[in-house]
Amino acid sequence: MRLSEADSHALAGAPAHPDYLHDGTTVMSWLNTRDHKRVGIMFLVSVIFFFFVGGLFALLMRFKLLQPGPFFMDALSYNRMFTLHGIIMIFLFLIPAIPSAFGNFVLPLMIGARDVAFPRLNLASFYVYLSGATIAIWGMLHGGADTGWTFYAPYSTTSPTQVAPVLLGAFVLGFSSILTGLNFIVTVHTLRAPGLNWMKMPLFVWSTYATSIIQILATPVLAIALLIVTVERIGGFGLFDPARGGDPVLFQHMFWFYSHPAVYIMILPAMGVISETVCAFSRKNPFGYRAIAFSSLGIAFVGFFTWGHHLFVAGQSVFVGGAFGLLSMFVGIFTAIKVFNWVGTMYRGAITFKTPFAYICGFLYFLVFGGMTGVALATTSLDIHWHDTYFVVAHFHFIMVGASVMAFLAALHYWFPKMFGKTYHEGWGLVAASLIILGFNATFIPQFLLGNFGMPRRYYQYPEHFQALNVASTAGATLLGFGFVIIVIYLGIALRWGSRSEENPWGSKGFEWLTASPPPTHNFDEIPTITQMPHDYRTHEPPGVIRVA
Amino acid sequence: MSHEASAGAGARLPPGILAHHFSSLSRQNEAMQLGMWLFLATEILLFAGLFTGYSVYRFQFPEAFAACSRHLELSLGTVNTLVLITSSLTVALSIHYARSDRPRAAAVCLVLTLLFALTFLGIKFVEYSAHFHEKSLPGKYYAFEEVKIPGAAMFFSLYFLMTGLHGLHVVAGMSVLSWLLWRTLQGRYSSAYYTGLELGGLYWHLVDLVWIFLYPLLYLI
Amino acid sequence: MNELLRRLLFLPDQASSFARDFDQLHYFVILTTFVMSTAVGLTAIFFFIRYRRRSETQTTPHIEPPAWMEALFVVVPLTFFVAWFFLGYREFVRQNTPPIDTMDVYVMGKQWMWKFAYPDGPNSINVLRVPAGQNVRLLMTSRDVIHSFYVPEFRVKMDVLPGRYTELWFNATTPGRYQILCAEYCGAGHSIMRGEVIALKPQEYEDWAASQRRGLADRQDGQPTALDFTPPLGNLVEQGKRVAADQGCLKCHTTDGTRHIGPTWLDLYGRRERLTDGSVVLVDEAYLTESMMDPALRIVEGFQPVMPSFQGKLAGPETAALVEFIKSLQSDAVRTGPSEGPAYAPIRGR
Amino acid sequence: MSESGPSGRPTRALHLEDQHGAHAHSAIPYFLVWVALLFFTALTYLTGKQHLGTWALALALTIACTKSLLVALIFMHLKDSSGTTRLVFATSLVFVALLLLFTVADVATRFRPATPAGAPFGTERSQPEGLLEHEVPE
Repeated sequence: MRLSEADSHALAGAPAHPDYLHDGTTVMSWLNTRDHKRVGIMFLVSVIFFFFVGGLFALLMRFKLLQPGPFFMDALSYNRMFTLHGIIMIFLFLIPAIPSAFGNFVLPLMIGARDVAFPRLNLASFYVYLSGATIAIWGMLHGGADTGWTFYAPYSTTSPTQVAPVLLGAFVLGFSSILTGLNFIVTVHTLRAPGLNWMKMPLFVWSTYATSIIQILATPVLAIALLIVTVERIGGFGLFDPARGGDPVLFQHMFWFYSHPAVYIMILPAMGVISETVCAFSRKNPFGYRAIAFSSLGIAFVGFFTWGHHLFVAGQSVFVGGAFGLLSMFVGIFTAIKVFNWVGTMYRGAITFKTPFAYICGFLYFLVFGGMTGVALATTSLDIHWHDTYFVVAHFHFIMVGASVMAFLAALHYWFPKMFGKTYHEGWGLVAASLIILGFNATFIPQFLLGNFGMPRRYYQYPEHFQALNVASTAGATLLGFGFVIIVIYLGIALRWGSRSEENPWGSKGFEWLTASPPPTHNFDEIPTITQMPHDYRTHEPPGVIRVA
Repeated sequence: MSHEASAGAGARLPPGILAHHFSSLSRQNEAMQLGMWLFLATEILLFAGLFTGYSVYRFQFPEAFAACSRHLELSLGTVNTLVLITSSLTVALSIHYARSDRPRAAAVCLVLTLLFALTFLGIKFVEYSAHFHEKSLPGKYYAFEEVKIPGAAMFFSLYFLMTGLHGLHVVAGMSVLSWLLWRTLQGRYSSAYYTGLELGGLYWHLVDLVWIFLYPLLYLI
Repeated sequence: MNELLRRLLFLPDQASSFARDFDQLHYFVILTTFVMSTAVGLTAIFFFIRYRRRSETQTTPHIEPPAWMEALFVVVPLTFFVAWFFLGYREFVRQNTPPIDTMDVYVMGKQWMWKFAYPDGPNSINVLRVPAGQNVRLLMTSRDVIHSFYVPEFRVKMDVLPGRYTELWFNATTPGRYQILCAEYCGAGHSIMRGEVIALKPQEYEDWAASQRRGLADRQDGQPTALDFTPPLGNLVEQGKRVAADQGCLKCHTTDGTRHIGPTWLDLYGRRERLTDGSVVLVDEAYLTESMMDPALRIVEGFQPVMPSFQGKLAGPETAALVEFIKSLQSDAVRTGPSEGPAYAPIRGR
Repeated sequence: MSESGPSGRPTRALHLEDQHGAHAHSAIPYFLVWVALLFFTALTYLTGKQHLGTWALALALTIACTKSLLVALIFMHLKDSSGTTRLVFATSLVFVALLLLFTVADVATRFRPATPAGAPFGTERSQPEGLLEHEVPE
C-alpha cells in the first residue's frame, strides 16, 4: 500500500466521478439503487426513525410508571406499548442498526470491493425490511399484540389481541436479516481486494462476518417458531397447547435458540465498531488483533450453546440447566478478551478525546457492567431471584442501549464525514454524549435495584414501595431522551449547513478511508492492493486515496 | 440467487453476465454457489425446528406416534419417495446436459422433473383427501376413530406441518424449475455458463433431501 | 456487613432458609463485578491521561500482547465465572431438590389469581398460610397460560405451566406476611395477580388449620349459598350497573349489542348460547353466576377464555345485582312469541 | 467457444472452457447414485414393514443419512465443491444437531410430572376437574 498525500488532494480537488450522493438525485435513483452505500443510508434513516418511535413508547411507559396505580393509560394499552417497544427496538432497530446501515456502507469499502456480492438482493433486503415493518405496524394499529416481544405460548396463542399480523411482521423481518447476512458472508469470501487476506481484515469486518453467521443459522428457527404459533392461532394445531399435549417450554427452546444468539447479532457489530474507533482515536494498532478477531467467531459459535439460561425457572430440567449455565460462562470470556484488548490498545497510543471517543468510554463501562451482570444472571441460583425482574431489564438495556446504542452513535459520528462529507459541531456532540451517558445511568441503575428489590418486569401496576426507584428511573429517561433529540438536531444542521469535512478528518488508517469522502459510486477508481494491517500508525502520513503500486 | 445468475445470462457469455464488481466469472460463480448454499443452510434450519418438535413429541408419545404412523398409506409414501428421487436424477441430468451443450436434452429433463413434481403433489393430494375423509386432522380437528391415544392429534399436527411446508417448497421449486426451463429453451445455458440452472438444481435436491428424512420419520416408525 | 450490603443493594428481607445463601453469593458476584468494571475503567482513564495525543502527526509503536498476557485475559475471568457457576449451581440444585419431609400444598395459577389447596384442609384464594420453620413444597400448575410464582423475600421463583406440574420448596424462617408476585407475563391483569404468604408460628398454624377443617365441615353442613342474601337498599339494577362499572366488566362486555372481547350483555339473559365444546346452554341466573366465578368453565363459542374469575372479588349481593342488571338489558327487538308485557307498551320490531 | 462433437459428447476443447475448469464429467455417476437410492429406499421400506422395535428408528435414520449423503455429494456436487461450501453444509447440520440434542435432553431429564409420559393431563379448560383432585400423575 502506497500512500500519498498529493494523490489524495488531487483526487479530492477534482474527483474523477461524482460521489455517490450526487450520482443521480431523483427519488427513483435512490429507491431503485444497487449501490450498497445508498442502501446503507436508506437503512440508516429507517432505523433512526424507528429508534425514535420505539423511544417514544419507552418514555410513555416510564411516564405511566411514575404512579403505582392506574394512571395515564390503561393496562391493555400499557401491555401493547411494551410489546411494541420491544418489537420495534429489537427487530426494526437493533438487529439491522449496525449491520444493515453501517455494515452495508463501510464493509465493501473496508475490503476494497466495489459493491456487495448481490446488490439486488441487498436492495431487496431493504424492501423486505420495510414490508415487515409495515405489516407489524399495521397489526399494531389494528388491535395490537399484547404478548411482549417474546410471544410466549400459550399466551400468544390465546391472547384476544391481533397477534398474527405482528408475528407475520417479525417473520418477514427475519428474512431481511437473513438476506443481509448472506450477502455479507459471500462478499467477504469473494470480493476482498488483492492482498487482503483473512488476517488483514479490519476487525469490523470480522465482527460483521460473525454476526452474519448467526443471522443465517438462527433466524430460520425463529421463523419456524413464529410460523407454528401463527398456525396454532389460526388453525388450532396445538403444538404448544398443553390442553392437547403440547409443551409450552418447547416454544421457549425454539424462541431462545434464535433470540439468545440474536443478542449477539445486536452486540457483535457494536464490538466491531469499537474495535475500529478505539484504534482510530488512540492512533494505535489493535492490541491482540487475532484475539479480537477470533473472539468474534467464538461468540458467534458459543452463543448458540447458551440459550437455556433463559429457562432456568421455566420448568427446564435441572441437569440441562446446569449444562447451559456452565456453557454460558464461556461466552463471557470472549467478551472479556475483547474488553482487555481494547483497553490494551490505548496503551502507548496517542489518544484524542472526540465525540466518538466519549461513546467508546461509555460503551466500555456499559459493556463491562452489563456483561458481568449478564454472567451473574447466568449463575443458575442467582437467576431464580432475578429472572423476569427489572434486574434483567436493566441488564439487557445496559448491553443493548448502553453498549449497542453507544457503538451506534460512535459509528454515526465516526463515519459521518465518510458518509456525507460534512463536519458536525464537536461541542454539541460532547454535550449530547455526556447527557446520554448520564441519563442512561440514571435510568437503568435504579432498575437494577428495583430488580434486586423484587419488582417483576412488564408490570403495569406495582406495589407502592417500588415507587421511589421508578420515579428516579423516569427522570433519567427524560434526560436520555433529551440527549437523543440534541443529536438529531445538530446532525441535521450539519447535513444541511455543515462545512465540508476533510477527506480523513480523524487521520484514521482504517481501510474505508482509502477512498474519497463521500466515496464515488463505485468506491474505488482502482481497486487498492493491501499490503499492511489496518490501523498501522507507525508512519504519520494519513492514508489518502491510494494508487496501486 | 438464481435471478442474479440469470439476470444478464446469454448463451455465449455476452457482456452483462459478469457483474461489474466481480473480478472474474469464476469468482462470480463461486459467490453464487456460496450464496445458494448459505440459503440452503437457512432452509435446513427452518425444517430443523419442525424436526425438533417431532423428536420431543415422539419422545413423549411413542405409542401414539407408532400407531398413527401405521395408519399412513405406506405404499403411497414409498412411491412418492421414488418419484422425488427420480426427479432429483432428472434435474442432475439436465445440468449435465446443459453443461455438455445439449440444451434440448436439458429441457426434456427439466420437463420430466416438473412432471415428477406434479405426480408427487398429486399423490400427496390423494393422501391429504384421505386424511380429510377419515378426519385424521391436526390439533383440534382431530376426530380419527381408530387411534384415540393422547398424542395422536399431535402426530397429525406435525405430519401436516412438515409435509405442508415441504409441499410449499415443492411448489416453490416447481416455479423455479419452470423459469429455468424457459431460460433453457431460450438457449441461455451452455458449457460456458450454467450457474443459474445449477443453483435451481441445488434447491430441488434440498427438497428431495428433506423428504428423504420425512419419509422414514412419518411413514416407517 | 450482611445487613449493610443488603440495604445498599435494595434486597428485600431475608425470610427463608435460601435467602442468606443467595445473598452471600449475590454480594460476591456484585462486588467482583464492581471491582472488575472499576479496574477496567480506571486503567482506561489512566491510559487516556498518560497517552494523550501530543501532536497531530504523532506515530505510535506497533504493540502486540505476549501470549502469556492473552492467556491471563482468558484465565482470570474464567476462574471467576466458573467459580460463580459452581457456587451457584450447588445452590440451584438445593433449591430444586425438595427434602423428603415437606408439607405439600397444591397451587393453581389462573388469570389472575392464585388458588392454594392443602391435602387435608381447605382451599384458599390468594393467601397461602404456612408454618414457619417447616419445609413446604408447592406443586404448581396453571389453568390457562404460564404464570410464575415469586416471593422476593424467600428468593424463590418458579414458572407455573398449564398442563404440567412444577415444584418449588422453601422454608420460611421468620413469621410474617410476604407478597406473592406473578413474574411471567400473563395478560392484562398480570401486575395485579398478587397474593400473600403468611408464615405463622407452628402452633398458630395448627390452630388455624384445625379451625379451617371445622369450618369446612360447617360449610358442608349448611352454609348459605352466594345468592342467599338480604336485599340491599336501592334499585338492584342501578346497583348492578354501578358494580359493572367499578369492576371493569364494561371494558370487555358491551350493553348495546356490539361485539367486544366478551359477549354483549344486551339480550344475553334467556338466550341460548352455543359453547366452545359444541353444547348449548340457556343463559339463566345459574350460568351467569357461574361465568363470573369460574369463567373458563363454559365459554361461549367464538370468544377467548380471557376473563378472570371474580370469586372472592364480588360479594353475594353484588353478584345478584349484576345478574339483575344483565336481566334488565333487553332490546325487545327479536321477540317472536306473543308479548307478555302490558298491552299498551310499545312493541317494536314486528 | 467450441461446439459439442457429433455424438453429442463434449469435445476436449469444450472441457477446457467449461466454467468449472477442465474435468471430464459424465452422466454415469448420476445413474449409479439413482440406482443406489432406489436400493436404499427398497431396503428401508422392507425393514420398516418388519417393525423392528428399538432398532427400527436407528436403522431407518442410518439409511436416510446414507441416502442424503449420496444426494449431497453427487447430485449436489458437494464432492467437487470448494471447502467453504462444504463447511457451510456441515455447519448447518451441526447446529441442527445442537437444537435437537439440547431440547430433547431437557425433555428427557425434567421433573417427571412436568413431562407427562404418554398421557397429557389437560388444563382445566379442557378437563374441568383437573387440579382439585390433587392427583400428581406419575
